[in-house]
Amino acid sequence: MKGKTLAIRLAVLAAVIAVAAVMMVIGRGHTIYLDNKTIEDYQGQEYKSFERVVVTVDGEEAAKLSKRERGMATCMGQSFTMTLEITDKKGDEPRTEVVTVDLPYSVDGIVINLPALLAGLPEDAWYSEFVPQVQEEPEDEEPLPGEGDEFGLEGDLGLEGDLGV
Amino acid sequence: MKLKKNFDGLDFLQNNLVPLMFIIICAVCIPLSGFSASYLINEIVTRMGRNIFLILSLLIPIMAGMGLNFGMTLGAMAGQVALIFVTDWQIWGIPGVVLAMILSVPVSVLLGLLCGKLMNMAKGREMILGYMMNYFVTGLYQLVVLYFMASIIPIRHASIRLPRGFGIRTTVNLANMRQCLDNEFAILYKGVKIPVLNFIIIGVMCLIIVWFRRTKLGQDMRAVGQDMEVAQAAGINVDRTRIISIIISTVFAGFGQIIYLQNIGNFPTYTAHSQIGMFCIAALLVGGASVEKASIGNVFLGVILFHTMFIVAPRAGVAITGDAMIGEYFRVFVSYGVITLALVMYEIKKRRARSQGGELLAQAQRARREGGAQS
Amino acid sequence: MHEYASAIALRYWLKKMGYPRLIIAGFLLFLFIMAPITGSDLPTQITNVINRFSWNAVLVLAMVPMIHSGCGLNFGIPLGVLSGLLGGTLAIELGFTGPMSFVMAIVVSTPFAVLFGGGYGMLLNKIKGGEMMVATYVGLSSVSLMCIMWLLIPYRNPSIVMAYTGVGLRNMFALDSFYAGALSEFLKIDLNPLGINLVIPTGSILFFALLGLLVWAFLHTKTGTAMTAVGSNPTFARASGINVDRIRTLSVILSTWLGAVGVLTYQQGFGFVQLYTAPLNMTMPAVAAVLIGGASVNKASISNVIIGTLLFQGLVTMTPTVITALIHTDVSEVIRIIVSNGMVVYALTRKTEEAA
Amino acid sequence: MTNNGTPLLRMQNIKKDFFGNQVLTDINFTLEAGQVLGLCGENGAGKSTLMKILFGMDVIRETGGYDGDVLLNGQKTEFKTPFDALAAGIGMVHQEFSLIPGFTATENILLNREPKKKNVISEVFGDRLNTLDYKEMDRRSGEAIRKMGVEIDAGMTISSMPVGHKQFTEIARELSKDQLKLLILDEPTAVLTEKEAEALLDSIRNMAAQGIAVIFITHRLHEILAVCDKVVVMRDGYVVKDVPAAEASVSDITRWMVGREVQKAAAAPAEPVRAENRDARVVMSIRNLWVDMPGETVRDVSLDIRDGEIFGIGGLAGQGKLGIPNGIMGLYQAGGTVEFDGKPIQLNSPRKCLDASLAFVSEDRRGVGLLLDESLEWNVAFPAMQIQNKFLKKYGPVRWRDEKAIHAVTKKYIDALEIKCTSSRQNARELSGGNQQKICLAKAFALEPRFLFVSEPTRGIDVGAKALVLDALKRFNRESGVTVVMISSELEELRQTCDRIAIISGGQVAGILPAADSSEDFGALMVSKVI
Repeated sequence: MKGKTLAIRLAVLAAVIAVAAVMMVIGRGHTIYLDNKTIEDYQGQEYKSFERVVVTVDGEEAAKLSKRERGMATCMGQSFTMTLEITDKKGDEPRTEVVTVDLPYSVDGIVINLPALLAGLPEDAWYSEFVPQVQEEPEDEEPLPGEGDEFGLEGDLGLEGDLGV
Repeated sequence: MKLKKNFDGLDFLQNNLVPLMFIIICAVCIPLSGFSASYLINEIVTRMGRNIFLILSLLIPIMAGMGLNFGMTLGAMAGQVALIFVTDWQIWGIPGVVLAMILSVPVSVLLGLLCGKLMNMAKGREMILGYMMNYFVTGLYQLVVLYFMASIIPIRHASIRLPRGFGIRTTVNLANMRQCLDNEFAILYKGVKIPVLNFIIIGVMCLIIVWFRRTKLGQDMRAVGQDMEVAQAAGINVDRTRIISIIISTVFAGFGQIIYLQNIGNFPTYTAHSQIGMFCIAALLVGGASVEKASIGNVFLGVILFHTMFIVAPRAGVAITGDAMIGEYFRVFVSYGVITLALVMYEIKKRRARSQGGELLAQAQRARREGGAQS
Repeated sequence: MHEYASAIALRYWLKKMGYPRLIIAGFLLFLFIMAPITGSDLPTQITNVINRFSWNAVLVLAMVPMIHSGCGLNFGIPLGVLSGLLGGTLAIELGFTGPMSFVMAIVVSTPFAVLFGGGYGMLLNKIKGGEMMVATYVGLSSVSLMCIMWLLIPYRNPSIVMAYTGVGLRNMFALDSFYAGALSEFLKIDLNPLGINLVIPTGSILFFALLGLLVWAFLHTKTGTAMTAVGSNPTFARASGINVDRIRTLSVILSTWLGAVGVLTYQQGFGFVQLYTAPLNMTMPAVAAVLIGGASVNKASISNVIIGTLLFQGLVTMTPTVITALIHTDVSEVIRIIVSNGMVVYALTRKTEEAA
Repeated sequence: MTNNGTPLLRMQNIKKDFFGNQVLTDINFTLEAGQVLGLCGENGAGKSTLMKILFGMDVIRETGGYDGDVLLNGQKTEFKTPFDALAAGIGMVHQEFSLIPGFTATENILLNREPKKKNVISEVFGDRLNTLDYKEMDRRSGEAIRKMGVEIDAGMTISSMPVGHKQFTEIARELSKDQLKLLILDEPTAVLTEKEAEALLDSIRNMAAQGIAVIFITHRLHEILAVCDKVVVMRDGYVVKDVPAAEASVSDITRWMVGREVQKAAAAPAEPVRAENRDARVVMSIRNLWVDMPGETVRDVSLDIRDGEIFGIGGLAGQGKLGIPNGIMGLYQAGGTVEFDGKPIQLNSPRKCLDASLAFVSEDRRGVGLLLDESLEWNVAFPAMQIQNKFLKKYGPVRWRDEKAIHAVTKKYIDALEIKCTSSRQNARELSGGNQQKICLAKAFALEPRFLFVSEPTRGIDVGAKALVLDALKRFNRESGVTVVMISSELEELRQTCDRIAIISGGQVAGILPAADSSEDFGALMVSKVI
């Protein structure tokens, strides 16, 4: 009986950890930046930007990109599916393509070059990591929790002076 | 065979003084505030969705006779720690909420254990101890979040770190899980958004509480709550039962805080928990609960009344006095006042029963003498 | 054998002192030793500690009467603080300036203290045994009620009302032309001309000494003796013909009045008056200080007040400079929160022989 | 019903002392299954200590265990905790109710022994999350109630039940235990109405018929005769009589209970009643006093106490003798009239009594009598200081404590009463029980009262200290002419000290006898009005 209880408990614990792990995978959020830019020289070839791309994710229009524009979409999970409505050249009929991209787990922001992706080039051609600019924070931001600390020593602790929500 | 209770108007008034007062306050303030019905209802429904779970976490310690668990704030802090990690790991949406809940459990259990043990050392002073524990553990929380995080505990993203390199920023942004529960299956009806998933979770929680009352542990808690010595004599491990009740309450408070904060969408890292205990307790008491007795009905009624007052008081204050601050202060005063009143009534009631024995004796003597005279 | 006996004596002493107190005293000693090493000026530090002591000691003293009569830690001290604030603001409103305004502030606050304390005392008599929780919430609700009153009471004096509207008091105002330094400037010893950064606010310390002496003397009178007995064993006191309720109410009034005087003393040192929710911040330092000084939930003496205030304020003033210099991080705020609240939690969990 | 002639329970040479104070000596008796044994004796005869041994209570172990053997079905057993005893089939119904007020009778009957149903969650979190099986609970409690043979409502909450039903609930709880073989009932009828008591006796017979052995402790002797198979009478820690109930009568039992050895009885009244007291004026007259003191309720007491005498008040525990001084001195709510020296005394006001030169030494030394955490000086001088403004120095309106005078008076009493202490500044808590009692006396003496109530002056103190305390009282009475009313559970002590003794029974005066009267007469009074 003891052994059984222990086994059940371990199983439940494992299940909870498994749920947590699954959540970490399916809930991982990524920001995807979509570039409609001409790649000028990939192995000697040029891939022209499209005239116009309409990106739809989960039935919602995420971006409408003209030449040299960048759009943004968010995505949870490890693969990203989007529907593209592409107008290659001015006056062309738009064509629709559905593209699925697998996303690396550890990267928050991903830049995808659409012309390269749609041309079926290898990953290193269309993929790059988005590195946010290091924002110079104003150094004087008050780091301390005590709201009433503006009087130097006088923000005496204790019943936080913060009434109300 | 049940004794029939005569409906006693005065008794009814005394037992329901606080809810009645609040109904009157609300009745006066609602027209003065000038809010539209749909706005008001929408606000109240939203607040019910985010707040009820937290308040439900108070019920179990009351059942175990430990009074209002001012220490629920400990659970709220555990929830916040979990949310900080989840935010740093960039887990979004409902999976993020679920993960935060799972992560909060070990922290909550640890804090609840500490709190429960200390409360067993201070029997009869549980409430003030829980109240003080808030501030004590707030200190520990600040130590961890402000100094250990990103220095000892790894935090990846610079965006939630303080610019100095360690510690967490004063606000944690939950934009990626904002209202993810509220919006799931939400129904919009005449301008009122009903957060269905929230209410389903609350419903499940209520069922759990009802079920819990019928378990052996629930029965033990009720016994311990009514008479510790008798329970001990019957072989119930009183101290352990009390600790378990506090742990359960702390864990649920952690979940509650996560639900609460996902609705708000961001939280002030160092102060988000500080008022939560006061609010939940005030709301529960407004619903007609007392220090030793509270039901699920009290929770619902309390949330509706308390939040109605909270929404309308500032505007009504402006309408009456022309000063917005007065309304703000008034609602704070009322929340504190309600708790004070409930505590005073509880303490007085504990001491009232005594003086009635004497009257009975005098009567019996008189009766005996009269009987003797007649015969 | 000899060693054995001294070991017992040591253990007894340790037990009597209580470990938290020793740790805090040891920590403070460490800070004092480290201060010169980290490059902070010791006399300046000592001046700071003495200064803070002189501001806070009277507030801590306000804990004593209620602990003595068995009402527990006075978490309701905001009530006394509010009386003091009413006294101070009304004295200014009535046009008093300079040290005279300090005297008048005490005079004006006295009836409020008696009134508030009396009501509060009668309430506490109804709820014997549950004082501390109720006291906390009486403090909270009275402060929030007074928040409304500060806006509603028709003050007129332009130096204290809000600048734009002229209605309601400011959050904070300076006391420069009123009672700032009313005590601390009196007989002040300033060693700066000698090249030592040491300033002793003699007047404030004398004032505290006077009040401390008064409380000490009171506890030696017939009524004071009764008060101690009520706190020690209320049933004994009742069997000895003492009106327990009356004595308790008296102790609450006394505590409240001392709280009022205490906050005025604090303000004259600090130089500013803080209103609205500020009174709430007065509670924990006072409660923690008296506990650190060696008081328990039902025993306290004047020496507890002095030792406790010195230790606590020493901790509060020294940690920011010394610890920051040592680890380049300012953890003082957090240490303060943990120490003061931890002390209260510790005091609450200690078993007290309840004589009920 | 017996197994091969072995009795269910055999007590063999049981001995027990509390720190050298012998309370049980050579207890021997046997009990067969299905037998009802009536156990009687005065308070302090050792009944409850014996039952505590049988039931494995912690007190026994903490005070050094006991000698002799308890044999259950011929097996030597020694219970470490009451739970062991319960497991072995011994049930006990205590005098104080051990019930949860907000629970129904069923819930109380099955407290912590509820039948449970497993569920998914309990598999994970442990048995305590099993749900209760309410149907099975109802069935079992119903069965227990049927076994008892008295009808009570199983679904009613305890707090709304009459007292008698609470008692029956307790009994049903013991009966619901399947293994129950021996049931101890400690004064179960004390709180019952006559009708309920009758029902209880029926249910005892009922239980016995089902093979359960019962030990029945009561002061209502006729109940013993009505229901018991045998009677065991205890006195001063000995079993003085062990006879079949059919061979005893109420007057026999009374005699056995209080009867002393011939020489001992002769030595009883130390001094003859002084003649002058017989017609001394009445200094205090009490009329129709009632006092609401929990456990010691006074219902209707009228007494006249003469000037200069030592008046004793005796009776069994719980009959109200302690309520009299506590009520008059204002510590518990009281009513009726009390006149002292021709003037009425205001009740419910300790101050008025003390002002009228009355003083009281309480039976509750630690709770009422002493400031445990203050010095002996404070303890001795405090009431006199507060009431009579003694030991004070006056400076204008200020009345300052006169430490010198306090020290002097304390020293005086420490010497006079031979109080053992390191100094007069020692805390009262650190003294032994006897010395604490002497401090209480000193406190009363320092008031220089004209009338003194002394309640249980020798409770919990050793023999040597007892004599000293009683002597001090007598001396105080003789030398200062103070009227003393002494309340004690120990009849012998009263007879040695007092001139006249009133016996309180059922909250009323059962009779007043001179100290020289025979123990049997006192014994008869003690049980005469027991409720």
